Amino acid sequence: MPWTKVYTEKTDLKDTLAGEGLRALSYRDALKEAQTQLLRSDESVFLLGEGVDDTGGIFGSTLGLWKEFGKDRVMDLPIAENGMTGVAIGAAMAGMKPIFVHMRMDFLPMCMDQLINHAAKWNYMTGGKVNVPLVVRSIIGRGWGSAAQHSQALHGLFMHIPGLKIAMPSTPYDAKGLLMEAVNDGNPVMFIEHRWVYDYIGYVPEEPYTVPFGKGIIRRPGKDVTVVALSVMVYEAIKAAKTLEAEGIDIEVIDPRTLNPFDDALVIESVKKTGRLVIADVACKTGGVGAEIACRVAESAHEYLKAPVRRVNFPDTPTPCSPVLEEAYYPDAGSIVKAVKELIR
Amino acid sequence: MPWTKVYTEKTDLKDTLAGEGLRALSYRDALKEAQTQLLRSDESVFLLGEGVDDTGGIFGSTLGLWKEFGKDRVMDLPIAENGMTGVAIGAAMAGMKPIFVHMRMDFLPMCMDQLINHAAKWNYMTGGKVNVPLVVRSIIGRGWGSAAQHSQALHGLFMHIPGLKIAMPSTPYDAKGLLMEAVNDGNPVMFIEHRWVYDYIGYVPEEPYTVPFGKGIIRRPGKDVTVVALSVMVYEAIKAAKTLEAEGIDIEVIDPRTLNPFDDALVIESVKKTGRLVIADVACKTGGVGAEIACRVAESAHEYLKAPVRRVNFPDTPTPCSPVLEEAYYPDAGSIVKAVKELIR
Amino acid sequence: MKTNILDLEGVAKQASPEVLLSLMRTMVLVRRFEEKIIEVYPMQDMKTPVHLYIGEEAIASGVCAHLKKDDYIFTTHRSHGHCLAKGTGPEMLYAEFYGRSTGCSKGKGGSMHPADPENGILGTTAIVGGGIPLAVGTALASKMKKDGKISVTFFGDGASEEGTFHESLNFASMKQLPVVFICENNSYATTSPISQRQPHDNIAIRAEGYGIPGIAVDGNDVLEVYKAAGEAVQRARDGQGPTLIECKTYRWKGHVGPDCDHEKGCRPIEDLNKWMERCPVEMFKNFLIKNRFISETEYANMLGEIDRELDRSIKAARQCALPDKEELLKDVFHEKK
Amino acid sequence: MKTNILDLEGVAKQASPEVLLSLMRTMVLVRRFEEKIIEVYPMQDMKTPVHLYIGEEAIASGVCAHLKKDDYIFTTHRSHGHCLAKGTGPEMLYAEFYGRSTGCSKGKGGSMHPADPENGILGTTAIVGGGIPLAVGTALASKMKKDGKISVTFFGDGASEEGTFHESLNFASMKQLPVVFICENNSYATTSPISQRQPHDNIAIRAEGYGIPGIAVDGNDVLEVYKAAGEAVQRARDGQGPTLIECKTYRWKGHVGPDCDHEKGCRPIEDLNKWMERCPVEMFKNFLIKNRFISETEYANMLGEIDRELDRSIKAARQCALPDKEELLKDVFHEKK
Ligand SMILES: Cc1ncc(C[n+]2csc(CCOP(=O)(O)OP(=O)(O)O)c2C)c(N)n1
Ligand SMILES: Cc1ncc(C[n+]2csc(CCOP(=O)(O)OP(=O)(O)O)c2C)c(N)n1
Ligand SMILES: [Mg+2]
Ligand SMILES: [Mg+2]
Repeated sequence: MPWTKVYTEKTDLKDTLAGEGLRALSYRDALKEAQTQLLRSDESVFLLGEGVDDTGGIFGSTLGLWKEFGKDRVMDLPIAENGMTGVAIGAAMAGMKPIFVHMRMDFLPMCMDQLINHAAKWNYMTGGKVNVPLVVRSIIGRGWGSAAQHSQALHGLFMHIPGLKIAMPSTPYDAKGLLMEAVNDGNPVMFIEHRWVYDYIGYVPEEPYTVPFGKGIIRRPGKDVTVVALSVMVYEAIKAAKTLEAEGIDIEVIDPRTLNPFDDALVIESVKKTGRLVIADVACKTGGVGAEIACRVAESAHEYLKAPVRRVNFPDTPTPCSPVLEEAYYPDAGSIVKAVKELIR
Repeated sequence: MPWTKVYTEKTDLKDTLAGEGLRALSYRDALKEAQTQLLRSDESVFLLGEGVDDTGGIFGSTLGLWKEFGKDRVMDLPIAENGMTGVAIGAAMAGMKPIFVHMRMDFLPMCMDQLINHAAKWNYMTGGKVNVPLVVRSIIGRGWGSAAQHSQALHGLFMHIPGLKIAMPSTPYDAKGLLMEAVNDGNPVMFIEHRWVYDYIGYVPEEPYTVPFGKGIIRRPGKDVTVVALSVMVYEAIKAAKTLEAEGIDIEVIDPRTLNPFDDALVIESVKKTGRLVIADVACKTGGVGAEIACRVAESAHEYLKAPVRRVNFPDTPTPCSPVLEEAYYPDAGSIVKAVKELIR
Repeated sequence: MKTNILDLEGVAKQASPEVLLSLMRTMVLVRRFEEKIIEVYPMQDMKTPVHLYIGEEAIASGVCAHLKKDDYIFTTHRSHGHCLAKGTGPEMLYAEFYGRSTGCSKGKGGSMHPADPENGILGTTAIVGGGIPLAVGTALASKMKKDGKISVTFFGDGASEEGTFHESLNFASMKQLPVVFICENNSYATTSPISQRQPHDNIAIRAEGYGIPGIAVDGNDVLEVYKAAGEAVQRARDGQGPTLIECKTYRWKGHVGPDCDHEKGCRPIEDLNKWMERCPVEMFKNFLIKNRFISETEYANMLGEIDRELDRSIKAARQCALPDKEELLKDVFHEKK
Repeated sequence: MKTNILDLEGVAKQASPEVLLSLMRTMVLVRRFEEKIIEVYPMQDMKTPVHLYIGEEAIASGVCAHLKKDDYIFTTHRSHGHCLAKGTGPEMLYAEFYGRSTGCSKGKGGSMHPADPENGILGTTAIVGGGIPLAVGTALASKMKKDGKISVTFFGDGASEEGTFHESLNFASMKQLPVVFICENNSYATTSPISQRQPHDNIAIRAEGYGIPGIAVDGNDVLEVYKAAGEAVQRARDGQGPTLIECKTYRWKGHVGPDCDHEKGCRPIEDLNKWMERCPVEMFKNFLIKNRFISETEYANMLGEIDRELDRSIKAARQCALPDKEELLKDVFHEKK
């Protein structure tokens, strides 16, 4: 189905899709379209963030939106992440649906207090009386020697906090559908985008639609090894699948799409079939999402596991600047191929 | 050996130990003694934190220290966790060895930025030129209906951050020895104490000593199931062992003592022997330390695992206030017994 | 600090006799509400930390008298007085503190997290400084929705040290939001004196740096609070932006719990004695009696009535059902209806 | 804003001819250092984001002229000028930007994280507002150790919005620490104008709320900066506590990278033109020539010498070795020696 399909080449897909009579959009434009439609249809929605109204427009994903909706609804902010997150939470409690945008996830440690101690706990602490429909968009992904403070992916931290939902779209279709779902979910949602898929193109319907939370998707069926891939690693896994296919190894690529809720059943079913598990994440290894997924499998499908599990991650170091070190830091399709082969021998 | 021994009854141990000619001290006093000795022997050491000099003295662990060392070295602070952590980091870079004390771990989200983006990354970002010898003491543990914002245990988050060491002493002996090690480690160390063991008594030598990081310890040898227990759960596991013993089940209780570095070898060896693994933590389940430990075993000792792994944790909810809910929230020896039995049937 | 209640003339311009009596009523309600907790607390079945407001009643009373039911307030760990002054019924508060399912937060929040949306209390945070930006957020929502509501945030001198204080004032001033910042400066954060935390004991002057009015008032003089708050509320309603009011006051009990902490050497007993002489409830009562707004008998009747209501409330609250255990896993997330 | 360089008489009291020439030298060095980056950047082998300091040279130069080698400074993402002015050699900076193992942070930090402990630069954070408390921390250490050092933190107008600014000023004032806060107000944070972030364009007045001196100076007039910084540094050295200095200035290039951003419509080109007329380097050069501190020829010689040194440095830096891959896993933790 076109909305499940992952296109691994950035270019020329527009024509391919057009040939099939399908509307093609980049991930960036899918995000922008979702926000445009939300802003148009719901007065309580507004965007806020440092630079949402500027000439960069958050890597293009909010570009020019202020012209249609004004600077009150596409609101630039002081550099004061914790306070401003509190402001967004307060507004959300009072019935607004703010979308708070951070150009880099590295700035979220500034507002952990409002996210962890406030947004995440509010519905529970008030006995369900007051909910916080806040979406926090943040962008991860390798920069240009951006080094330790401008390249982090911290979604693993949020998975440990009850009360936060986490979406991690990999395709343009999901970017739009999950964002439209997130804004109307009624809960704080950490919405984590990857900069390196912003240019990727895929099928995106024009009309508004939602992608439900907690439903993962098999991006490529296979029988030998289950590869759970997050965000841009979905593309790397598809590439790895091609390489491995040539060697007769048939991997199943699962994209969980949301981390909380997490589609346990899909992963467990797959592992029951393949007996082998690799998790490919875009973050440091220890204490990350991969550990949680592996642990759930070890809890629920232990008897089906025919081999050790493998994680594909950044090493447990801060991000270096130097190009040679940066190159060594980031895993890719080759890393997945390597991990899979370790399980197959 | 007396320094590895866990005494599960709070009272009367003083006499027991005295009978054996051993010096007995509570966890609280062990912490205080460590700090006293550090303050006496090293001019660069100082304590700072909200209320370190007050009449409560951080549950007694810093009580009266200001009288000997003055309020410059036992320094009360404004309520400004992020800024003050930055101050401590700056002082550490300039050759001081600050011990920053938080009465509750719930306040750490306020200073995640300085901990994650600064302390953890500094040695790496400067190419090893400047290190940050900062110890952050924080206390976890059930309160008196303290609810969602005053009962959290967030050590799982820090495990995901390269550059932070994490110590989690369970006994008075380790409280002193690990703290003395932490202050001279030269790196940022998250030092996590549990309020419910403050009264526990154990053997503590008077002279200064250190407990090395990365060396776990078998608190009780056993052959049927490996139970990795953190902090106060060590005591619950020892209690569980007694119950299980009566039913002929022999568990091995491992206390890792530090989470980073983590003593993989000790856990792996144990699992190779027992084939079964339970992890008992004092925090919410998803994305926590238990997942990481289980995953490492699934990576390195998969073929020895005879049963699924089990985690004993808080449920994935914020902490409730009501006593009935609080009661249901916290796991104990019974929870460990239950988890172990699920693997043995 | 001056010790006189505002002169009668000023008062006449300020507040009608009805308002004066209602201020008195609120203050007595708050005082007696807390004193009942002190009575029952030793039974150890009110299992939640209580941060009592005794000695500071004039502030919540004087401020909330200007607020409509649907105006928003955000309070702190020291929340009881603000909730009562804003209209929350004592029974649902007591029930919350007893961890009952009929509590204002279904027993999940306890004393530090009351929620009463019907009276404009959208929940409460006990993270110091945490509630300041939340109030700015509801004020932003009101400005965007043009719903005419204003927001008030109460916080301590300690909270004014947190970065959120600065960030909130900056933003609220820039956007000219309908919010009033009430700093209750009782000179202590837990047992730490302000001299160990700030260069001077003068929080109101910070306002100038943000281009907004900042005033310090005698927080034990309900009419002074009432007057300053009235002006600030009016500015907010008129779209003229935020105001910072620092209310100088003192807490009589320990930071947390029903006991006095002076015995432990936390604070000089002389200070307590001095401030007790300036009891906000007594001072205002004397003023009302002296100026014949109320007679001793009327006052006694009012007190009796409040007491009976509180006795009934606390008893009823204690008899309410505890939550089912299944509640533990509920409310982590809001469910779409 | 006034456009005159301080009158000569004032200057004579302030600074010797040697100091004046050294200020000039630093400014030219910083300017030309950045211009070399603009030249090489299109080759795309300097793989790190560069935040150029062109237009703001007077600030780093005027402040650091008062500092000793072992006084501490903390800079930001826009770090080059401060490092050079404090004494860091251009070659180790360029090498760092090229990701070479000879770089000042062994190639691990890049342009945003220079470290040069020998010159009092203990590392650099690119988290906005992150460096402010760090400088307060080194100042605290100096006060505790009585080592006589002072600390200076440079940060932008944007950084003054972060909570850490407030928290740092409060603490530094209370403890009377030897630290100077230099706010480089270039009216923008990335492309966001200060009017979208603060109620007014006046950061210095915030100082009063903390009980410390706050002064605004023309950040393009090196002598005005020099004078204000001299007083602040003296106060710090004398144990009289911190000072906040706001330097009004303007950045010529885009927030990041070698290009000018006015074409993209980020900022009005008229503003740039106005500020370029007030080029700090040109203004000071003209002043020196007019008052015969330097001749045109001497200036040209100085420029030539600096240029040759920079050309040599950047070439040498580019030829240095890249780190070994094994370096990736090293330095996560400090190893005990
Ligand atoms: C961020 C944070 N840090 C520390 C605490 C612990 N704490 C609870 S109340 C309190 C003192 C607050 O003082 P103040 O703001 O003056 O309020 P008061 O209790 O005097 O009314 C502290 C430090 C907390 N709850 N939150
Ligand atoms: C905490 C944080 N938030 C956001 C950013 C992204 N960012 C980098 S520089 C910058 C603008 C800083 O403006 P200012 O402090 O005025 O310094 P200038 O660049 O003008 O010198 C921003 C928002 C960041 N690095 N850190
Ligand atoms: Mg106070
Ligand atoms: Mg700026």
